Amino acid sequence: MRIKEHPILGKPPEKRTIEFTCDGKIIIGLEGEPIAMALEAAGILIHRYTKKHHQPRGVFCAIGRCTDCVMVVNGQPNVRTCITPLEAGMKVQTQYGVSAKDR
Amino acid sequence: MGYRADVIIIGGGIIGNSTAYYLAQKGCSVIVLEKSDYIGNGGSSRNGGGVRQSGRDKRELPLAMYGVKHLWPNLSEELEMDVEYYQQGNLRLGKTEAHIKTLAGLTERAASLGLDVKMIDQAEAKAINPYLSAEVMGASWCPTDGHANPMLATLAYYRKARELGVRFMTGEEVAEIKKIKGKARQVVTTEDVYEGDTIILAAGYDSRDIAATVGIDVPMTRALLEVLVTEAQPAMFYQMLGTAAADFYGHQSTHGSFVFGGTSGLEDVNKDNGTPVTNSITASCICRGIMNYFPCLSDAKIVRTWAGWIDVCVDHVPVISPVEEVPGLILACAFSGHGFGIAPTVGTLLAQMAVGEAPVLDVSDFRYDRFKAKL
Amino acid sequence: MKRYDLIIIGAGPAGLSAAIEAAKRGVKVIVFDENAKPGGQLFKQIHKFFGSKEHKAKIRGFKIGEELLQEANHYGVEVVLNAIVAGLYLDKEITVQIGDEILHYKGDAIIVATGASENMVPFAGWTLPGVIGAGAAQTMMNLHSIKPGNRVLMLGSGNVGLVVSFQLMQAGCEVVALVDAAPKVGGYGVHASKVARCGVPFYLSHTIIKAEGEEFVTGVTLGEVNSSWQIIPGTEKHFAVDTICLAVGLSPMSQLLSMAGCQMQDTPGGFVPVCAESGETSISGIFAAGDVSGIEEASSAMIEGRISGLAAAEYLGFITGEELAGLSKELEKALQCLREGMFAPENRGQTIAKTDEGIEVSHTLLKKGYVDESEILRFPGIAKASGIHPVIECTQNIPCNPCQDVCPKKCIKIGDKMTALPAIDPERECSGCGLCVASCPGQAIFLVNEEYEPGLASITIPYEFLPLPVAGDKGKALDRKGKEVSLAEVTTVRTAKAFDQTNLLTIKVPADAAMKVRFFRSLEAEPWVK
Amino acid sequence: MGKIKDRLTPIGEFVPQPDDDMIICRCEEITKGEIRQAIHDGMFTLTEIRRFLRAGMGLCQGQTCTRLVKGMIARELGISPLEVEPAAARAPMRPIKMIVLGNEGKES
Repeated sequence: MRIKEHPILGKPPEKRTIEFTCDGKIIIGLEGEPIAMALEAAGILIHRYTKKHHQPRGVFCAIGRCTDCVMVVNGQPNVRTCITPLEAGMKVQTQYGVSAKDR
Repeated sequence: MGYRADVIIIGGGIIGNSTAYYLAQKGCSVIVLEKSDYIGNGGSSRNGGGVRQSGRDKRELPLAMYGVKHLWPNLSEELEMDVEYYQQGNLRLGKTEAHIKTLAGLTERAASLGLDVKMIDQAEAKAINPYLSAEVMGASWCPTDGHANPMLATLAYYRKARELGVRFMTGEEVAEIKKIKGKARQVVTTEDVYEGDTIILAAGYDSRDIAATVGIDVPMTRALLEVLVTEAQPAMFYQMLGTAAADFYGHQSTHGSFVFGGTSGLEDVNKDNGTPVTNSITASCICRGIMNYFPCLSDAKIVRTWAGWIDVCVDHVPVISPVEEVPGLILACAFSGHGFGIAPTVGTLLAQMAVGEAPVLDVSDFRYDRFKAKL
Repeated sequence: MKRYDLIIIGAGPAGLSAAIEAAKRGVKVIVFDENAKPGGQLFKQIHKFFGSKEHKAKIRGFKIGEELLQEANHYGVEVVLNAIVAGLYLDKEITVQIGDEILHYKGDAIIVATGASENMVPFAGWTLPGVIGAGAAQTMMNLHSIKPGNRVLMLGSGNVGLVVSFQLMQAGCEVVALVDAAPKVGGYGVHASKVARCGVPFYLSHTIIKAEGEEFVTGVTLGEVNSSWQIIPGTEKHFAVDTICLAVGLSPMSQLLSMAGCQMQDTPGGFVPVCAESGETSISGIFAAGDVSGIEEASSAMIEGRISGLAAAEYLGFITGEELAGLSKELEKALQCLREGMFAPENRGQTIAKTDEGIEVSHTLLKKGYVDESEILRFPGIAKASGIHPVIECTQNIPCNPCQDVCPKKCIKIGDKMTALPAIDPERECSGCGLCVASCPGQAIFLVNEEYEPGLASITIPYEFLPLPVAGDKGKALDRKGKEVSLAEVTTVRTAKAFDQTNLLTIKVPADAAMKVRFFRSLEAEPWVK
Repeated sequence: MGKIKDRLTPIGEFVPQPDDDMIICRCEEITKGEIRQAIHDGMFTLTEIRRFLRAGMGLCQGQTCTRLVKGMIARELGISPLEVEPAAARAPMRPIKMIVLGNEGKES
């Protein structure tokens, strides 16, 4: 859900749209925005399932502190998606425990 | 107001806690005095968790072997808490001919003392631990070594001892030990006086100042050592690791995180601000050391570092000794960073000494008055 | 080892202000910030700030951020972004992660201005995706143009909870309720009122029992709490929401100071360094400024930053002790002004029954977020007058006075004491220019003309939503709690550079509704209204 | 009441509460009940709770739960949260990859 125009901030600055994948699905995001924001815009709220209780987690603090939003990005687990800038072609995967499912 | 017990233990580290537990089992009343606000504040909960026999001084080896044989395997069950003990061997790694030579020497000595330890080549080491870098030429291998979680082991002893009625006093700083009629009897803290038939001094480096109050000196200093903890990784291996060059030591924990200790080489001259705070270069140095042996961990993130002082004896072997000049006082200090693995054994021995039983192992090598001038 | 005169950690309002003051005096300054953008929280703060001119009152937070950055650039401050200070060691040494390496820097002085982090409160289901911090909501909507959700419940009635609720509505979200376990609204009444008049119900003495949903939030159950914070059985209320926003306070992020060995103290407001007035900690040459030394507003953080920047300049020998004393005197006075009034730090947690003027505080305001019509008349900002005149619904002593400064006709009087309630001078005639309406950071000023047309009154309200109505639009006139009073027609919509995005909407309503109507909703005014 | 020094000080029996299964430490998934039980097992400080349960020792290093655990300890022991020690602050302030942390010492 992107804000197209804001009463105070006006229109968001133009950014290049790029493609990346989340669990294999192609998603369009804006270059340089945090990965989590691109996922949020695409309606993807679940970033990982926890190790012990397999509970879903998503964005919580959005500033890189709480580490709840971590996912497997380009094969690396525990990447804080709320502060990691999106790049074209990134491979983002839901994290199960400490790794992606296909591990 | 004054407290009394059969045994007063000064120091709430793993030595104090294990001793308290074994004493309580024997039906003794025990009070443990801990200066900090926490149980296990010192090196007890800040160490690499090695439960090693290999690489030990020959005087320590019997203690280590006794513990591995008789105590560690059942400890979780006995204390009703998982202390995360893994007995999956110890790899001491070498990358150069010189390393291999050092390791071979150590191995030969230990083997001659009856320890099951041998040298293995690169292929054998790789078979045991496939994550090793190609640079590793060989290793010494002691299959009965292992590691445990020092924080949990310390607290497991504490929890059980407390259940058995041991009185733990935290935030209780000992000012002096007082002789009464020629015998160590009172422990005076900044707030109270405690009386016991036996006083066990197991307060790490602070033991030196406390022992001095009854005119005893243990030649030791302290060094600040640093440990790194990684984020949880998928389960990879459970051997204890070390290197001939002492670059680092460590293991993977039940949680999945790796715990690595190491040095920058400057530890002897480290300064601090009164809290065990690390310097700015050690963590980086340890990382480089680890990555030389385990390049696959390069992307693992360090979430936390911590440092602890260890009490280093002049000959790097502990003092575990009754003090005849001060009857009733038993010293248990100067563990020189080797205390954790032998803590169950030492606790057993101290408990036996405190109640006047013959200790199950000979402790005469650990006497407080063994230190002599070199010429 | 790279060495600077002064290293500042954190490029928020405190850190940047400190950098500017020090750099102005010739100090070689470097500022590190872990974020990709400087300005700290300022760029998430799109509302106008309280205070007076010297506190940059009536300027929006993000614009203050831009100004600070420009100034810092101008004075040659080096700002390094995406730079994570990993540790603060002995001898004022820091390690910084920049890119894929760790760099060591030493400063002859260090200012730690790392700000605060949000507190959280646990309840059943609080780990579900959709439960977020209020800061997260601000980051999403104001930095990244992402709506955090469609239907949001806000927990926390402090200024953060109130301001973010308003921002959520500005971003096009529906705020279904504002909840606080405390029995009274924690933040400024004016912030509460602007949320309440949009129709957001306030549930004080309520808390979240559980967040519902399997994979993400689909609803929330509230319950009323008694004086010992226990849920009263049978008071459960259910709301269908997709987002739960937590705004339950902030804690200083003082870890670096504690790691460095600064003397610290644990206080109800968090773990803070023991500081002198200059911000100097127990370690000579290490200073703390802004929220890290105790949670306050960004306005205070900027002044604290400036003081510590000057103190560091003095410590480093760039200015003399006398110069420092002279320069910080004014700043300390300005800081003191912000710490006065009903929300002064020493009044935290207390219930104040009367204003400084001896007027009984509005009870509805504290319970429901708006001043009831029956209470409003006792405040000095309300005066009957013929023709167009301002109605100032500012009923608490807060440090703010732009309305007094901005009125060209001098109709509004606050006096020298910034926290006094604004009063209408009946002797002066209002020209209806609307500057006061647009300049009020609390959006608490309205222009009313009871004699607009026979039987009709006109009301001018501040309006910061999209789409902006146009003259002739018809809609609903809402009262202070967002309830429909009558139909209304927009007569004029004024926008001006001086108004800074606060549009002035003039509507006409039945004359007897003049003292009731405070908001307008055209049928398509807010996107959530179908 | 201030800090508790004598670890045999009675703090009452552990009484289960309906919300004991609520997560407190989000990273390590430690529940309220586990923490309360640990306190009754003698873990009277934040440090001991961390070591005993790993609460606050996960990826975020206690950014969210430290305050909550402190409050719980205070409640169970009947003391002020200000009497419960603050969490130790240790580098690094944010997780850092080993390869990055090892890449230092170069003058650039």
